[in-house]
Amino acid sequence: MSHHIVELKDVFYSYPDGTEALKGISFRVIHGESVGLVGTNGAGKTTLLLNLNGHLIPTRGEISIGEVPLSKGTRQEIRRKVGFVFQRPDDQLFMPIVYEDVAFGPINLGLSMEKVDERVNDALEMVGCLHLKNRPPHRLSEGQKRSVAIATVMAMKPDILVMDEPGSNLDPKSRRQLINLLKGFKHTKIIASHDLDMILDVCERCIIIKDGKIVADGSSEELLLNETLLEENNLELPLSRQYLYVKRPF
Amino acid sequence: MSHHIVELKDVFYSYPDGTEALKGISFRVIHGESVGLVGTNGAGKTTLLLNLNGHLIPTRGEISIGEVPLSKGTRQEIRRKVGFVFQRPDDQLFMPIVYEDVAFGPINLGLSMEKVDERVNDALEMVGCLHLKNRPPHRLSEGQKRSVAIATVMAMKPDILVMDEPGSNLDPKSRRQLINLLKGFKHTKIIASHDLDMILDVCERCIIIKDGKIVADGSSEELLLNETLLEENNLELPLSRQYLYVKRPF
Amino acid sequence: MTFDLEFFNLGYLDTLSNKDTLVHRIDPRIKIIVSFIFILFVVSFQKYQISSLMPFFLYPVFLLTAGDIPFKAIAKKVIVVSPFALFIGIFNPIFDTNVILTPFGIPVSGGWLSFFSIIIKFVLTVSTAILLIAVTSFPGICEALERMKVPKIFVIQLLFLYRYLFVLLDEALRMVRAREARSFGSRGKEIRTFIRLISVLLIRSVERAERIYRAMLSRGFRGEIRVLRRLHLRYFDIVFATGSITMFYILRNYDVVDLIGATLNRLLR
Amino acid sequence: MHMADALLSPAVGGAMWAGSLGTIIYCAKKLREKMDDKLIPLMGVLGAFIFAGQMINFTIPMTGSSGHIGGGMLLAILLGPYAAFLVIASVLIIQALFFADGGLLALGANIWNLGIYPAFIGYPLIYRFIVRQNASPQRITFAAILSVAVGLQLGALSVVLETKLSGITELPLSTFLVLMQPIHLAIGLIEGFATAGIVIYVRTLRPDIVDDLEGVKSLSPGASLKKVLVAMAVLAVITGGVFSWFASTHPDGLEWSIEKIYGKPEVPQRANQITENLSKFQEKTAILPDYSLPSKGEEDTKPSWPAVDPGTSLSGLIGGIMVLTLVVLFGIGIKVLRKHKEKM
Ligand SMILES: Nc1ncnc2c1ncn2[C@@H]1O[C@H](COP(=O)(O)OP(=O)(O)OP(=O)(O)O)[C@@H](O)[C@H]1O
Ligand SMILES: Nc1ncnc2c1ncn2[C@@H]1O[C@H](COP(=O)(O)OP(=O)(O)OP(=O)(O)O)[C@@H](O)[C@H]1O
Ligand SMILES: [Mg+2]
Ligand SMILES: [Mg+2]
Repeated sequence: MSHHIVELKDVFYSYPDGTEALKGISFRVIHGESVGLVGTNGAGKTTLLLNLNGHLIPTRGEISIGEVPLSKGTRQEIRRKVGFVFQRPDDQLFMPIVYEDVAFGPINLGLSMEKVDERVNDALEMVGCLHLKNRPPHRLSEGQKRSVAIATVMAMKPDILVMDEPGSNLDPKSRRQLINLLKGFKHTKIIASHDLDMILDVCERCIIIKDGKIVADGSSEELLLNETLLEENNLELPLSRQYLYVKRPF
Repeated sequence: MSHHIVELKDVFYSYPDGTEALKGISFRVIHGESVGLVGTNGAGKTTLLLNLNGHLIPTRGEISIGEVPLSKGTRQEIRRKVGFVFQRPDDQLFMPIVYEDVAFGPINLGLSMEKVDERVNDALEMVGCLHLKNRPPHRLSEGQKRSVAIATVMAMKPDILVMDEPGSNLDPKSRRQLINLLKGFKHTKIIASHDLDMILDVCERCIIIKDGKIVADGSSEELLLNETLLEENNLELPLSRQYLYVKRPF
Repeated sequence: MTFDLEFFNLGYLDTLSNKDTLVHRIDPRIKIIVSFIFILFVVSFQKYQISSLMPFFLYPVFLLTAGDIPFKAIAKKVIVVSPFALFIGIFNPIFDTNVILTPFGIPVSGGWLSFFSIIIKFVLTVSTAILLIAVTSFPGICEALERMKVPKIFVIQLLFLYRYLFVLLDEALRMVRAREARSFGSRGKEIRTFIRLISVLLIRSVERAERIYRAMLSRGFRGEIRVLRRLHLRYFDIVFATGSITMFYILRNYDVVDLIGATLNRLLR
Repeated sequence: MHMADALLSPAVGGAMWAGSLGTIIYCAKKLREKMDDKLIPLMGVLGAFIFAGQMINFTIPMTGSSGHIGGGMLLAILLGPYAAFLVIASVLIIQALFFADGGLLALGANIWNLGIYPAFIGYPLIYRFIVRQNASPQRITFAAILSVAVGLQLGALSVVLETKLSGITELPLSTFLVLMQPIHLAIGLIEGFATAGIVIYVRTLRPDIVDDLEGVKSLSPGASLKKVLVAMAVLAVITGGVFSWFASTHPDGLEWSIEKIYGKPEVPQRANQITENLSKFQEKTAILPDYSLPSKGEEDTKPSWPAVDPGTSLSGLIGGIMVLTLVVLFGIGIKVLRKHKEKM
């Protein structure tokens, strides 16, 4: 299905204050691929994701999602295809009741009320939060909020899932659940995270960004276990692989 | 130095809306010990720390810091001894300039201006942020904010350091720096975190909380590597130890 | 999206204000007072006066160039906020059609004169206000206010406002983006949704204030915040102040422009 | 609705500044007397919230355009009059500096127009009066819409009066009013509705917030409030008067200087009698001479006005261009100097 291809050609982005956050990014993600984006604080990950969804428009270069080039005119349409899970679930859940929040997107898609109801129930079921349907989001624990945030996006049946730091602030168990959920999602995924272990678990492919440029693009197993490469980019081995190298065997 | 002992005797705390967050917590931390607090989202870690510093007053039970029992009357005094690093540095850095922020505490301690200046410089030096002295906090990166937040507390020369989730949102390199900083601090430390690897690295002792009660209290190495115990409390092995068990050796 | 831009601009001016140049180093009190007096002088000109206003561009140009501020940034801001003055001013040519001048045989009505006078005053005063903040850090301005006997409570909450401005703008920006990601066109932007978003933001703000208060308490706060005093009047500050005010005075009271013009005129003949 | 410096005369701008500054000092004093310490960070954060809230917009029904909240009344409801007034003033200061909304001189007027009415009229006299005994959603809605609308009407009226008094615009008073008042009525209704919605909604989510703050607010209605209002009115009148007096008693520097240079009197409109009286009153000051006359005098002046010396005006034009060129050169000179210095 060629229409789920994400393609970036030499994308530059400068914030209005002059900060050059992206300096020529090009890559191509085909249908069903899962890609991890890693890099230090300020590398440009969030900026890149915001460009993908048309929240920011590249100052130079081209982005196309499917066969549609991204522009101010097409971004509404593209947002229907791209489901964006933001870094903090609190920003994403702005309605008073979980149900309403999940229904927000489908309603705006213009679906009938029965369809909306079906979508909401399916999405909440998928993340295991159907029982939270009538709760207000600010009474949920961080992990629950995260799951509901994912449901709000799933309810729109996106072709492409884009997530910014999905694992932060989760306790170990919730993090594990998230990983399993992500592994279960079969469409294209692009995930930015500092949690290299999660990337290693969920994404076959990994892109390392530094200072707004791509410095490496390849299989996660290869890149994330390449100590010199990681060192150069101010990263570290995924924790689950550190022990073997750094300390005496247990 | 017995006056740095932290002692909790059967502490209960209920939020005004009736949520019972702490249900009988007792432990004793002696001088120089470093204690990790772990538990799932909503277990009661933050509530416990807020009680330690007198921001919340136990509904039942007793807390004493040094020989002083904590009460509305004594909490001002106790706050001088207990340095509290909050979960979000943005809440902690409230003055417009880093220098002023770090100086805030010492000034309130009633120190002379030279003394204040000395304290500020020492504290910023300690966290490696002296060069940020005249910057406004909103222009710092998350990692830098975190370090400065620690400096604001260090400048008060606390006898006891209490931290709530100090590692969240840091990139791997910044997280490593934080760990080294904490290892360097020789007084009593109490640290709540989901980052079990960090706890394992920094704290000799670990307390597991579940539903407002202590379910385990012992050496970190023992508790955090006890898979059944962790499983029961919705936790997981620290990532750096998982690989050995979960996957084939590399 | 325009609000995104305002937000970025705010950050940009803030960045500029943290530079270190001759003008940035002038005592904020002096800059506030001189700028204020400057504006008083500018608006004191009669409504048909245009040419005598020209020398007053010296002051903003000085702040701009000596403060190393990009011209484009200031020009853009001035243009962005001009509609209201334009709106009021544009009625003058309509209601005041008396021909006052006929330079080179072109009749010019009083309305047009006063319209341009408004526009020039507008450019002068607005650019000075922006330049003031571009060459003075906001905490500097606050300290100046405090030293000028503005009540401390007011100054301190102003500092808090400034500190959390960036934090909350960022939070709101992220909420807006989240809403945009799930609403298409004007759907999802009804007042009903708006009220919910704002309320959530409000609650979070109040909760944040509670956390800040806790942080203050744990650092020994007991109702008294001391603002550090770093300002010292220097020799140059005094020179700058007396120099500029004297210049304004001369420019206001002696029509230098006319003098130059008349002299040139005579020479040309 | 922000006033701009360019539309104000020094006297009006100064009087509004005096009034606003006086109120700031008064409010600060009131707060110092009985204030919860918690209020300090809360005021700052809520000020920032107003900005942040303005980034969130909504579609105005039937028009298709989008609007955002102003927030003055919301602050008054949350913080009470004194703290709210200070926060509104702070928000306007930041707007004047960072967004160049208005300007420094007009800031006084803006604080007055946007701060006084919600804080000291809309909230205590209207909102609280209606909501006090019974905070039902209907009452809150009614009270919020009414108080916001009244506040904005008064604000808009003040803008009109200040501009007219400054005498910069030729716009007849009636036209100006027709332009300003209805549009602000529409804005007021929408803003009032949104404000009510927020208050009601926050009460359902966190009832403690609105009610808690009720205790933090310090307002003793009745006598003290009346005092405030009277004091403010008196203050405004006095400062206006002082300015005018100051303006009328100083010797006239401009005329003296021009006579000296050209050897001829400059101001031709002297011929007109009405103007003459006004001139005496307004024009003569060494510091700020010749500021604009009130519009009433202006209209009568017109016939005699065109007597500006055409030679002078041509010189003015040439001189103006010349001076502008010099200013630009001056700027470029400093720039070059800077660059040069940096290299060294
Ligand atoms: N609103 C903004 N205005 C100006 N510059 C910005 C803005 N947001 C980000 N930047 C800058 O753009 C660069 C990239 O930032 P970005 O947020 O994309 O980094 P990131 O990789 O997501 O970092 P993190 O891991 O901390 O989330 C940084 O240098 C940052 O300072
Ligand atoms: N302000 C509050 N009012 C009522 N209940 C609260 C409040 N804050 C926390 N709680 C409840 O108290 C319990 C303990 O919360 P606490 O914040 O201490 O958990 P935690 O261990 O810090 O969790 P996390 O890992 O998510 O930070 C939870 O059930 C929570 O819902
Ligand atoms: Mg990011
Ligand atoms: Mg917590």
